[in-house]
Amino acid sequence: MKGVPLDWAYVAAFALLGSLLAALPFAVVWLLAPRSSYSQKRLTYESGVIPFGDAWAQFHVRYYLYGLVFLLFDIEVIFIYPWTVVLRQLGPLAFVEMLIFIVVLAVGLAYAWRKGGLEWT
Amino acid sequence: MIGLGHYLVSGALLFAVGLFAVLTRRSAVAILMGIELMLNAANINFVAFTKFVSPELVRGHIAALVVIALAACEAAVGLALVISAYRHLETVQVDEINLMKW
Amino acid sequence: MAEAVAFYGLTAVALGASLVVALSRNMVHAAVSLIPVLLSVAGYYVLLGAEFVAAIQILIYAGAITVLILFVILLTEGATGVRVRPRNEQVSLGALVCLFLAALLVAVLTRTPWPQTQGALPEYNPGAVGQSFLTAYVLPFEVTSLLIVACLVGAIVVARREA
Amino acid sequence: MMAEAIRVVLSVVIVFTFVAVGVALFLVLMERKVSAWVQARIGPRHVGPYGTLQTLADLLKLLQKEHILPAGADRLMFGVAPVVVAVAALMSYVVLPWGPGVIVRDLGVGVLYFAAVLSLEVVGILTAGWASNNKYALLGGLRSAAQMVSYELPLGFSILTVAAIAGTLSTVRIVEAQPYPWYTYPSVLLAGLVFLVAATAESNRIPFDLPEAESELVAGYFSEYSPLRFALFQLGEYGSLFATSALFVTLFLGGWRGPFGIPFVGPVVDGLFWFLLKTYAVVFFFMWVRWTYPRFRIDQLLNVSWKLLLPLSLANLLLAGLLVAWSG
Repeated sequence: MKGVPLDWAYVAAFALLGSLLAALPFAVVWLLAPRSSYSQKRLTYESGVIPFGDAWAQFHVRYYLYGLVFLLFDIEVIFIYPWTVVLRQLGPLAFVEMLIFIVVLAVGLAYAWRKGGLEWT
Repeated sequence: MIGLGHYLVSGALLFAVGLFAVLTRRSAVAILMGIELMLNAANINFVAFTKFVSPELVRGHIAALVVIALAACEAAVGLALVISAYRHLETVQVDEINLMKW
Repeated sequence: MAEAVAFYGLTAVALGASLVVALSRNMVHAAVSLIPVLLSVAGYYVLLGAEFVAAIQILIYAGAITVLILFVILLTEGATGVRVRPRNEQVSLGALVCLFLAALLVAVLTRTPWPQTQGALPEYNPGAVGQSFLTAYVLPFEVTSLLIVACLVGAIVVARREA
Repeated sequence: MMAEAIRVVLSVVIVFTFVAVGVALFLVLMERKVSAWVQARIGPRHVGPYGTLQTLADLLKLLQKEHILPAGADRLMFGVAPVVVAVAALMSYVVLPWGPGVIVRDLGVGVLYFAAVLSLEVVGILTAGWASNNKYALLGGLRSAAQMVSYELPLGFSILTVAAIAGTLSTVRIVEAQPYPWYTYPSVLLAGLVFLVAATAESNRIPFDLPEAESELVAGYFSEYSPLRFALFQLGEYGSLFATSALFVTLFLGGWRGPFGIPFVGPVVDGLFWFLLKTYAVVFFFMWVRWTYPRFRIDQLLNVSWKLLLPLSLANLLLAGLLVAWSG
């Protein structure tokens, strides 16, 4: 194993061993901490009032609109990251291509702005 | 030694699971998730073919990246439709959204 | 050896988690299980030398699309904890179709003699991808921007509360 | 093979130990000292000399406390979410260049990897908020997610601006491309400013700390989290604060290079010294801001990102591209 897979073996190790190390102290808690559970204790915190209804309520659509605009602008970076690497080699041609790309997207941003997709109402 | 065949089989199995989700799930969001699984399965094949069949021009990588972009667009519009349907019909279960049926 | 271990490990995670996506009764569980699937597919890309695609897979799929899916689940009835029937009445038929398709695909894919070559991937992955996008594949690249704008407009029109 | 495996394990253990001691424990203490300094108080002073062992004592206390699973919570998700947040923060340390040749792994897609891993934290936070079965927590989680995704874009574009000027994604080579002709590009300065603002928001700190605004939402997405899981969130939060500060140093402040070499210690220690010095200075800046400014309202906060920083950083990226494409 070498090259790219080896590089990412480190990443995988960080993910797996990291989770293990992060979970390890739980063993200490399991050994040391007291355990007693009764329904009053497990009540969720609602400023001292007994919780009413379900916490899993529905939320406003504006969260979705921000997520949506984010996702669509996040797609751009697929193309911009490789562009940054070859920009110096390819010169003005690459710049003009990216200019067109971003101007088109700016139209989209302007539309979202005009239509109030970016308003917290 | 892991070869092309391994990746293709794995992709095919993932595709089948995604298809199963699309065919049997009632919730529209879950169906979208099934579609994402299928798109991922296709992407595995693109990238695997790039490595084993024509590596020089990374054509498969380009295809996979465009597919990821399309998947994101699809998810955005699909989920917008789900939200709109939920607002009007108060359900996201596709077999209950049958206004056009009767 | 290490490659085989990595491959089978990733396959186990990908298929296991994708079954949770397809079967779980709880929508949030299904959406969160999508993440291990996507990350293992990124792992495949790494094994296949497609470092850039793997990173994009994590950034866009695992970090953005999943968040949007979770948002929608929380915005609609998935969040209310209402227990609904998760599957329709086509389960057995669907399972049959999928098994058949899987068997067919596996048979076809493993028996076809693919024209394998001994060529090597370009040294630096993002560079090669950038070269292709800006020269040979400039049309898909530019058209994608139009597609994104179209999606943005469409999705905002659909999702916004009508005035 | 064997040597490589040992190196892998060692690097994980070393980085994790550093994150636990040099980042989480130390930064919590530093935060309390800085806040005391800003508010003309003394801060912790009883445990250890000048209170330096205070956070260690806190940690020992947390280890003996009971875990409480809130009623109606989702057991699995509730347990997994804090681990995801902490590990995502930890994973970003793979590409940080501590000194010349001192890096866990110089990935070819370095800064892209950093952005990708950072974006995973959002999922953990959202899940934590949902799994708690608490209204404050869910609202905090949603707000946090909306805020983090909003600021991810300006952050990403300022990283891209630097990458375009350096012509590479590798963090090591970005450091090597500095300082000249680095600062002759006006885009670098602007990108740095955008990065600072976006990084503050990305780590959910005042003036962008709405997700855990105590006066409105108790403690946001970790309202229901008791001892050790709470500690893991703290680890994740301070871990990513340090990592973003270190990335800022890497991208804009010359990384491990210092204004002058330290005699007799060799390049590695010299590099480590300057890198840590600069990074802790940036961390101090974030803390200083936190204890000086009031909090934004959420609409103001999102407007700053979408209507100011995003167009600005896009234009800045194009400016950088123009300069690079024509001047070479």
